[in-house]
Amino acid sequence: MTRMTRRGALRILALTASSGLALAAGTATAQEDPVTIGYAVARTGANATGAGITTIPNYELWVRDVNEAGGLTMPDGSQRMIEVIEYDDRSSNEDLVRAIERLASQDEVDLILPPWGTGSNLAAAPLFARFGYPQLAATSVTDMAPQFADRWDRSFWMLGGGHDYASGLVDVLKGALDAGTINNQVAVVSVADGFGIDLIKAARPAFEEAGFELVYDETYPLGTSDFAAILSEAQSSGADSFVAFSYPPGSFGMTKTAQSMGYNPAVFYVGVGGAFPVYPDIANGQPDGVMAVGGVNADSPEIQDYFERHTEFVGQPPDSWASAITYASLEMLEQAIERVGLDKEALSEELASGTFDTIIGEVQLENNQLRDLWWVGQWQDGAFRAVGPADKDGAVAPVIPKPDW
Amino acid sequence: MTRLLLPLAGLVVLAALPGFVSEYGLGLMIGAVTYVTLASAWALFSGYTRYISLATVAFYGTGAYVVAVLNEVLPYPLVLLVAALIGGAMALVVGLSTLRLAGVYFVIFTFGLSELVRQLITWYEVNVTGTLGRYIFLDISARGIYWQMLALAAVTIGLTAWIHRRPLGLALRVVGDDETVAAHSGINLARTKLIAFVLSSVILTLAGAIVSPRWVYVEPSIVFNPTVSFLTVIMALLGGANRLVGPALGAVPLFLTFEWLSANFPDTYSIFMGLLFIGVVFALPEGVLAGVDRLRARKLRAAA
Amino acid sequence: MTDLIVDNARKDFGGLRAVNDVSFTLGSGEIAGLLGPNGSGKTTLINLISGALPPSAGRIALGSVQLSGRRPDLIARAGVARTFQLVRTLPSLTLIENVMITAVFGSSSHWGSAARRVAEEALATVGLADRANAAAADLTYIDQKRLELARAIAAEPKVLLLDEWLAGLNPTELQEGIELIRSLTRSGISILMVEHIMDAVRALCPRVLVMNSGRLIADEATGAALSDPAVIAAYLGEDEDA
Amino acid sequence: MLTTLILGLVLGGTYALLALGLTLQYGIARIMNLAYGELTLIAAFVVVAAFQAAGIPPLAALIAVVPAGYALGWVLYTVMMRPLVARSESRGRLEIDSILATFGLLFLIQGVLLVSFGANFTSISYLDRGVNVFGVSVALNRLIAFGICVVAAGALIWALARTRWGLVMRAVALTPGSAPLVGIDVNRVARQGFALGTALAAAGGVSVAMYQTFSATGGVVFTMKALVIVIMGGVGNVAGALIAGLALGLIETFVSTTIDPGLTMAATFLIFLIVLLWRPQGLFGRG
Repeated sequence: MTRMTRRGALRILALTASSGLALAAGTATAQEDPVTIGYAVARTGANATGAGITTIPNYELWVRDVNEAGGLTMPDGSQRMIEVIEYDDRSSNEDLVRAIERLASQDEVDLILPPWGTGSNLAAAPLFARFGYPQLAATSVTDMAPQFADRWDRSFWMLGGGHDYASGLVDVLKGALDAGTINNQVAVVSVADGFGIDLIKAARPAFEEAGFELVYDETYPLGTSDFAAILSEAQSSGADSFVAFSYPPGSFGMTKTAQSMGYNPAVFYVGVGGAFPVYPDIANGQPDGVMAVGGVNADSPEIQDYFERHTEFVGQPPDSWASAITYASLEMLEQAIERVGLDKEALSEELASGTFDTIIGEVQLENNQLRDLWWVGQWQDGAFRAVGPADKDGAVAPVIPKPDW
Repeated sequence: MTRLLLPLAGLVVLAALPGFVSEYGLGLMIGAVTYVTLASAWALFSGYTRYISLATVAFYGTGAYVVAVLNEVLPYPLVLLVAALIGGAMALVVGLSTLRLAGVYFVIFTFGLSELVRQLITWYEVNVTGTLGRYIFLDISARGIYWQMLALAAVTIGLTAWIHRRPLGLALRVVGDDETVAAHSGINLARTKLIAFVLSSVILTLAGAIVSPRWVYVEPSIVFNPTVSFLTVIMALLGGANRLVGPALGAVPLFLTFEWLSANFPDTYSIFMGLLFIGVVFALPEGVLAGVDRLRARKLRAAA
Repeated sequence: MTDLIVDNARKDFGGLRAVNDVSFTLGSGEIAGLLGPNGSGKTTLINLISGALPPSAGRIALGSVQLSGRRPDLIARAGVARTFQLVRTLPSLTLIENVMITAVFGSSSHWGSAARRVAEEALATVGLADRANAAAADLTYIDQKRLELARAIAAEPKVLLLDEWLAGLNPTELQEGIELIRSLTRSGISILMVEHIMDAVRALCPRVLVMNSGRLIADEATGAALSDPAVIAAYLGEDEDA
Repeated sequence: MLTTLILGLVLGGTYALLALGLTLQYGIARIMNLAYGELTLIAAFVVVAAFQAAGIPPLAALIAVVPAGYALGWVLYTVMMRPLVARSESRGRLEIDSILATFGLLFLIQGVLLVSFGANFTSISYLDRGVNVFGVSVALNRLIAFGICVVAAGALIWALARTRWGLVMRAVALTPGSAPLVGIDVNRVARQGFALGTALAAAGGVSVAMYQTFSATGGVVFTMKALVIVIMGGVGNVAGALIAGLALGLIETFVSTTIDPGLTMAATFLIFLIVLLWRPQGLFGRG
């Protein structure tokens, strides 16, 4: 489907739905213009995989959900349909910058949704600031979020920093170490990319402080497709815990290689991709015990309902990390609009100070950041469940050692 | 005199345009002028010598990365100077080691050069500095970037025109036709190719440095985007790489076409680019300008 | 003063010795033929002198200037110009540009109008003056040969190496060509010409060097050489059309 | 150390298989094919699709994919490369033209793959249980991939060295100019060489599909490695490509385990550069 036909279809949808509504609610609403929402996300290039799993499906799902319910509710109670304008940033920051300029100054959209990824969100941040749009960066992991929130006061950072995830993991492993289920040796590999480096930098001191010893600590380049050498080194290192701060191709590749080698450490942790819905397939139907970044409260009815809607709309369940956060950020936007309307300044203030009811529970931002997040999850009984922070409502106890493949 | 006046007047008009367009219009103009610069700088070396370089982004990305590393340490003009020096030094090393070889080895080497540079920078950052991902918080407006890039484009085309009328230009054309004849006519092959390659690379590096403040966040995997190299080649070839304004004439329409495609047919973008490449090689091996010339010549002959 | 001195020049290709310790001296303003059957090493010797190939051993010099071991462009600048067995013109350049390059990059390093003048004179010498701005790609074979010679002349060389420059010409063109070369010797250029056309050698060269299997087997007056039994034996070993 | 050796050899097997096809295309058909890795990927995606949709095991798919690769190569040469060969007077011109044309082909195939299979990383689980080789656990699919390489390379080396067909191939590779003098149809031989090279690319794709994770945009890496191996082994030199391919696999694994996994590409390039500067004709000379 091309963008043109999708836009056309949405417009038709908007018209029919709002005329149906007019019958029920009276006369004024039928005349309302739709709210235009634009976004530039990677359809092609290196970021397309991540955007295709986490960002685009949730944007489309949310737009459908809102329009099916009659549109966005305005403070005066009227409803306006959403019309979407979408561009491909081709995974290039130059194209992204231009696309946002186009959305803001050419298409003059009412709201802009952020792109996928840490780097893209940073490239977009000055433009959101210049044009005054609030930016709900739901797929951006950065330890510098507090500084960015200061610099651009309408930017909101929803996914924590590398430091959070690293210390969250160390906390979980520390529990196992104290319980005597694992030794104090850890083999860790990290992808040579902003994400991997942030995590490993934070993890090294955290591990040491908790009494662990990093017996194997290597970085591998983005694009590595063969992990046999790395995993055999990790296996012979004697560590009970294997930790990979990896991206999806690496997470998948290492899982498969570990299975074929019969490498069964007590803790097997992978980075991004471990919480993807395809992971159980990648792991040959044996994902149980594998830990990864993220997690959801799998027992919460709101999350279960969200998973069902997502599966029905997209054809597969969402990933269990940033997808729910992305959807929740859109719910925040929706509720903020209902309270203060489309004025960008009022909207930003409401997002910063208000309390919102979302699929991940009640949300209130602290200093423009979402801090109430899951740092570690684990596959248990075929579902990816949050295990850390252990004191957060909905956390389950980690299974260590991991059952053999 | 008019030969100089017309381009100057055009330049003034182009420089004044940002006052009359939207932000997006300005963004488009920055993109177009950037590719004009890249394609022209590429052609400065590859157009005449026919040594096809697939490494544009190795230099372009290096320029951006230098700014990312130094933007908080040095004043901006000095950062640009350092970027130019680093780009030149890199070109010198690459040129000295590969330009003595047959053209095909040069192509293969440049084919992987940006990937190599990306890995080396990544490795260095990971193992030595321990930071990956850098920020560019420079207070340079989109207009400022546009004017700088426009100036660089003008300098590039002007430099090409000047070189064309100097012994170096003649030497480059001879090298492109027949290196053996060139050598036996007294042309120092290595030096001729090296000078042109370094000049071209310095401009490519500067282009990356100038445009980088628009990206804010820079990471090796972001700045070394191979598509930039490929687009540059196809733009220069389409217009005619051995003509002065050929690369510019190829760059502007292609850039706008790709912009339109990415907005409307993001999925088929790469198919279109491939077909265009093949089409140019088969139908217009010397570029559109030469094709127009041929057509005109045929008409003249038919008329006579 | 500017004799071309070849002293025990040798070239090995793997196990094959293509030029085997060849020595001779070509005096200033002298013209000599370089004869020998195919594969006897004539073109290789030309390549050694012009620097296309580095000699494996021996020394080549122009007067006091050492040539052997230097790059071809430096040898060209020292005053050695050459043509090629298979004619090589530059198709994307005009005639005048084709010729100008040696004036610009050769020993005299002209530029601008000076280079143009030298090139125009050279084109006039070979009879191509009226087509100076045509594209070289459109020339006939004989005109390409002329152009190549003009390029060599415009270098204002001390030594000119001609590799079968007269081959492939018809009788009229051959006569013109012989006159052309003769006019060059009058201007004081030393010429070493590889040639199979014996009439031309007799007409132009008082002296010939004869090679066989990489060796110089004769270096004598043309009349004597053509009746030298060793030379005849070398040629008879070849096919008729050699 | 033994682990490094075995893993390196197995990885090198796939590299060698990829390089064999490229060296045939460049050595015999004189086409520098930058879309080579994409041809490999077509085969890999087809194998994965067949496995996922119809449960056809990759080894069975091999029987269909390799001849299909030959046919595709035949068509590509006839439609696309032959006109370029016909119009180019010099080898240099053909090289540049073929580089640019196949560069376009690269994008074309990549685009088609993206549209048909998406941008996701793809992999399948097929025979990935470990097998003990001299005390080192190696996945069975890797061993099979290595086996495919050994069989294909062995057959090719034998055919080139011992058959009349091989003699003709070698004659064209060495002296394309004089081959017609002895009654060889250079065009036909070049087309065969190109098609055979594509068939080998397809075989390489099958072995990639069996044990690697790949995506539609990853073909360039295969091309790059194959190119380096071809230059190392000597253009058109089949035995050279085999040895150089295995050597590159060993070197990469060695660098990855003992120096730094982040420097494998740099090591590849360093070797490439050293070979170019030291022996441009390749370590083992032209085929």
